Amino acid sequence: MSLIDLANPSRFSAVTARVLPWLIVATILAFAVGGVQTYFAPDDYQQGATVKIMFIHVPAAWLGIAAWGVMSAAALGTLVWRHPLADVAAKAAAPIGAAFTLMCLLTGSLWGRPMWGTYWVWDARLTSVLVLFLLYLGVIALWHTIDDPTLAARAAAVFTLVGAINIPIIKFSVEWWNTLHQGASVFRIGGSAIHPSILVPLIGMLTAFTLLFLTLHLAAMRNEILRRRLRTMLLMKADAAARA
Amino acid sequence: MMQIAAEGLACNRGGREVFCDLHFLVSSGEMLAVTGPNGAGKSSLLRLVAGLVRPCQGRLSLQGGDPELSIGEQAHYVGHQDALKPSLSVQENLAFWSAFLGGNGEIAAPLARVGLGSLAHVPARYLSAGQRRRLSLARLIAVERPIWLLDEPASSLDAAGQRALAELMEAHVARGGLILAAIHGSQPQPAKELKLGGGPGVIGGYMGTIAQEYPA
Amino acid sequence: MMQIAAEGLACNRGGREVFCDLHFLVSSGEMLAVTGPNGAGKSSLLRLVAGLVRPCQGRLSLQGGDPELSIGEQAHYVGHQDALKPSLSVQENLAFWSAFLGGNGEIAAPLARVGLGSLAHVPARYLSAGQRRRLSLARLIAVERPIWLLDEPASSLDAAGQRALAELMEAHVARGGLILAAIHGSQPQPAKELKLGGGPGVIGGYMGTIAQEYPA
Amino acid sequence: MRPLSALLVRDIRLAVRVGGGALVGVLFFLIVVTLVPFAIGPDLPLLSRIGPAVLWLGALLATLLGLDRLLASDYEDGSLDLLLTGSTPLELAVAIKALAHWLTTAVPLVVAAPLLGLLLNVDLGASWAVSLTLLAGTPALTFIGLIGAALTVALRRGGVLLAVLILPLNIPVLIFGVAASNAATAGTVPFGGAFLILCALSLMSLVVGPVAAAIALRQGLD
Amino acid sequence: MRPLSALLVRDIRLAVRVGGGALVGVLFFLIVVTLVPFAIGPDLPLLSRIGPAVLWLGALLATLLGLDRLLASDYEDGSLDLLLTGSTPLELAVAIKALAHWLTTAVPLVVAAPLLGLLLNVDLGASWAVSLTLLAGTPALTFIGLIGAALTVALRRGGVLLAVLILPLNIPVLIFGVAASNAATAGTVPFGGAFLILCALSLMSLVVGPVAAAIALRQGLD
Ligand code: HEM
Ligand SMILES: Nc1ncnc2c1ncn2[C@@H]1O[C@H](COP(=O)(O)OP(=O)(O)OP(=O)(O)O)[C@@H](O)[C@H]1O
Ligand SMILES: Nc1ncnc2c1ncn2[C@@H]1O[C@H](COP(=O)(O)OP(=O)(O)OP(=O)(O)O)[C@@H](O)[C@H]1O
Ligand SMILES: [Mg+2]
Ligand SMILES: [Mg+2]
Repeated sequence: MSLIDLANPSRFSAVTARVLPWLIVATILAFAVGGVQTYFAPDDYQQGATVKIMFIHVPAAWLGIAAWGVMSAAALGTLVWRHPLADVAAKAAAPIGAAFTLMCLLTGSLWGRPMWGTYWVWDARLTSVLVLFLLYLGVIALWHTIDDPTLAARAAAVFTLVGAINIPIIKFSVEWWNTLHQGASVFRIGGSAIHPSILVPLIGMLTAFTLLFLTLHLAAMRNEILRRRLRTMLLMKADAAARA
Repeated sequence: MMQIAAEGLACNRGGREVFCDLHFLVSSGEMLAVTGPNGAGKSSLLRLVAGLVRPCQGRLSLQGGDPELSIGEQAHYVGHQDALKPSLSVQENLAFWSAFLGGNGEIAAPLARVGLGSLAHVPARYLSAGQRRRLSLARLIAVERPIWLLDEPASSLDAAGQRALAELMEAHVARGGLILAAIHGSQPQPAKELKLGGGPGVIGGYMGTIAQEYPA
Repeated sequence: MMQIAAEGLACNRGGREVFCDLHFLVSSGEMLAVTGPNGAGKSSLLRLVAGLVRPCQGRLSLQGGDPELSIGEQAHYVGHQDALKPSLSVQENLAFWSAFLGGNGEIAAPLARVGLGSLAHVPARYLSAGQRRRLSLARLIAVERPIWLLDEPASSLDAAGQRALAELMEAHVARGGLILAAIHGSQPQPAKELKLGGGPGVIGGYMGTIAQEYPA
Repeated sequence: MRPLSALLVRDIRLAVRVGGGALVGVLFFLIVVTLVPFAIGPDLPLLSRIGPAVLWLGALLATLLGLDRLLASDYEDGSLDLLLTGSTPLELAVAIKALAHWLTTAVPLVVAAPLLGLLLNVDLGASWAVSLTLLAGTPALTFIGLIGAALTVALRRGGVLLAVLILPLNIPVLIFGVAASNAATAGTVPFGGAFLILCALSLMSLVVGPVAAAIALRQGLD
Repeated sequence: MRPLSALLVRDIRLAVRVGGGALVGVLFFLIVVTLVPFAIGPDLPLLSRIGPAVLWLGALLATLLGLDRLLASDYEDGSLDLLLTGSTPLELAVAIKALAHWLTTAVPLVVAAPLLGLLLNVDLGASWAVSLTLLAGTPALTFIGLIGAALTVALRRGGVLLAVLILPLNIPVLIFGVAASNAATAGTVPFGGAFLILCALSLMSLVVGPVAAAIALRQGLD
């Protein structure tokens, strides 16, 4: 079967119903592996055990950003093809992305205490992530204050695309300004600059978090589809009552 | 038995005189149809009676009725704007005005009467022009007040709606109510008529004179 | 020679269906009177033709006329709301719309035509309901456009105003113009009629069938 | 009583439906608080010093934002005419509307203030005092604003002009509000005095605001 | 051309008649500038340090105040329908409206900034630079705000929700605006870099704003 068939909501829920259990299993396994790797990862000679925060912090940050990317793609789907599934995808992604971003903020500031001697500094990277978090909250607020779902979807889509401008700012803030926060060392042109003993578990956790995101997102999308079915059924019942 | 008497009323708006030296007398069980060309001062007169515009001359007096309430407080004013909040549902809109204007919380019946029963839970934003008008007319039913001040109440109502409105007004007059209505063209029922825009107007046999504006 | 053809038009608003499977054909020199009870979908239809509401099914096509302009861009839309700014004077209001909609800066004549010549310098805030309506109708004269979409144009006009409006519409049709007008009760002139609110409507002999909605 | 409660419920409902509820309100203040550090630069001691001031400016801003619609929307859709034909005195009606505005704009701030204080690293104990001063002082902002709202209707003006009319009257409130807060945070000046004056200002505006607004509206009648 | 100039003139005229012209605008900023010393206490070195920030916050505030009416008023009185039946593309029309809003809110500030700077004892030379940054940066504030204005119309929402959507997007503008100003006043960081980014932001929002706003409006059509 092709992606086109997947685009049909009922078909989509049918397929996801079959895929989800496997995804869940895969996620658990990945976390097990990543966890073990993290446990055996060597402590940093100056950061000590706190370096292990990184194995949550970086994936969280990465997914916080990636979720907005997913929403932006979905936004295009909403505006250009007016596809209901795109609306659902966008709506489902927002809270998850917000959660990951918050996790990034929290772990980051926890890490900042030993490293920088403070929980929070108004440095470019940190602030741009905070802005991302605020944007997430804004989108969620949009979704929840508008009762008509299609209207909400389109408005949120416009807003998401505009907000996407923030993503490169986050990514390159470390290059553009001399921030306290350290620059990219994992993903960067000319290969990674981290010792494998750190890099391997980091990759492990990245995959685990990504799988987790996939699982949560698909599940949330299924719920949203069901919720909409319910709403339309109620509307139709109301109209029937009005006609009679 | 109520009576609204106007003696030598004059009204200025935006610095220009709208009408002057207006005399009329309406008593309960009567309907006074205020007619005249656009800009003659119909709405101004109604707003003046409702206490929303100050007369610059003359006096407006109410015999009978509740002495410590003003005319406006005993009257329904249905103007060109229907005081509806788009984001509130039809029912919420009516319920609020009923509560504020001192009606008995009965909502369903008035809504059904104006034919909006099935739209009770729709936001007022979604209403069509006629439906909005019907909703603002529902106030007349939801809250019992002796004096009705209606400014082109039939505008954007369909034939059925206009008939229903006419019945409503007849019933009110029959119940001993008192109506001042600004209307264009044919009035819904035989009534005293006050033609504006034709110089000083006198109506209702006040001061013993029957004006030539009296309906032939 | 222009023609607006609707094939199987359907319209949803706020999630509920207003009308569906609507067919009609209007060509220049004709006026289509859209009638029906309150909430039947008259305004919705006009807004749909003007391009202010999206049809959820069916297609609306324009033969003749300027190919690279949409229907809305060749049409005058006069809706329930008269797009007037209270703080601008009558003349400023009309002048702006004339300039924006691409008229020849002629203002005085249209104002005189609708009987507002004497009020040219009054802020629109001060206008009475009928005067406001007259001012928004003045757009029809100030800017030359082939298609007129009029939503209850006669509302709150006095007798004289209604007559003037009828003449205006007749003249436009005679000039080869094309009018869709939502009206209640009697139409100002013999015209095709499209009754809404009675199930799927077909009018104008499109697809060879004359519907029972055709005026007897 | 019933008319007033109905009006209160309706206005709160409108505010929530249009503005999006208390959570959005809190979100707004969160943003304001994050904005300031950009503006004045990341300097923690300074931040903690002007923290209360920032919260107060936020309150002022939030009050201003909704203000020009507070009565204007009712005027434009004809609700005001009917409010006048009701048997409730206009003074009370506008007071209730102002109350609704206060409940939907200021209260979220009062509740969130301690949390926001942390971001401006005002320590928790002091934050409580700050939110107390906000609770005592914000009514003054709203009810003085009410006068401006009435003027916008009476004069058919709005936008910045309204702010220009209101802000000077708000200055004393701001002074004493911030003074009281600073007294609580820094503990230099005695807290009690400024706080009492703040309460006095609120009580006064609770009376003056509605009366003045009602007069302005009646004058604007036509 | 003629339609656009007509629209521009009309919107400016409306802003002046309703909001009360450039002088009121300047007066507004004057008040904002005088408010701050009250809020943070009279501390001259501090004032001069945060002077530019205050001006920028003032600009942000002024932009926000008129914003929710920018398109909403046209929507409510039906003007928006006619704007759509005009032959000018919607993107251009809304851009012109935003331009009018900018001319009537931001420009008075730009002109008055040097004068206001004196009150915040920013020395004159630096003040010029500050007003230059305002000139370069405020368009971004307005045109990002335009998106919010369109969303409020499309969603029939307003008030604080609008601010919540706009402000996060305005943060970068504010950062660079203040950074550039500080560079000019303190002369620590190079002025050029931040200023260029500021111009870039303005140019970007000049494109993104109207397009996004037009999309939002079209989506909100019914
Ligand atoms: C609240 C404070 C913090 C926030 C919001 C934050 C945010 C981020 C973000 C957005 C990334 C980028 C992930 C990506 O490029 O996809 C990141 C990566 C990273 N952060 Fe943080 N961070 C914070 C604090 C810290 C602290 C205190 C440290 C330790 C010194 C730290 C170390 C790192 C490292 C090592 C990376 C990986 C960089 C790379 O290899 O690309 N972060 N953080
Ligand atoms: N903006 C809107 N959103 C959702 N539904 C709407 C909207 N406007 C109108 N409707 C609904 O669509 C239906 C048709 O409305 P419309 O205004 O077209 O009726 P109409 O024929 O013009 O009635 P009237 O004679 O009262 O003007 C009504 O039932 C109304 O509830
Ligand atoms: N708010 C106002 N301020 C100043 N002048 C006004 C105001 N409203 C109306 N006018 C003027 O007063 C005159 C009468 O207005 P009014 O609305 O009473 O007329 P009307 O008889 O209701 O007309 P219509 O039949 O069009 O409703 C008009 O010439 C109008 O220009
Ligand atoms: Mg009238
Ligand atoms: Mg209609």
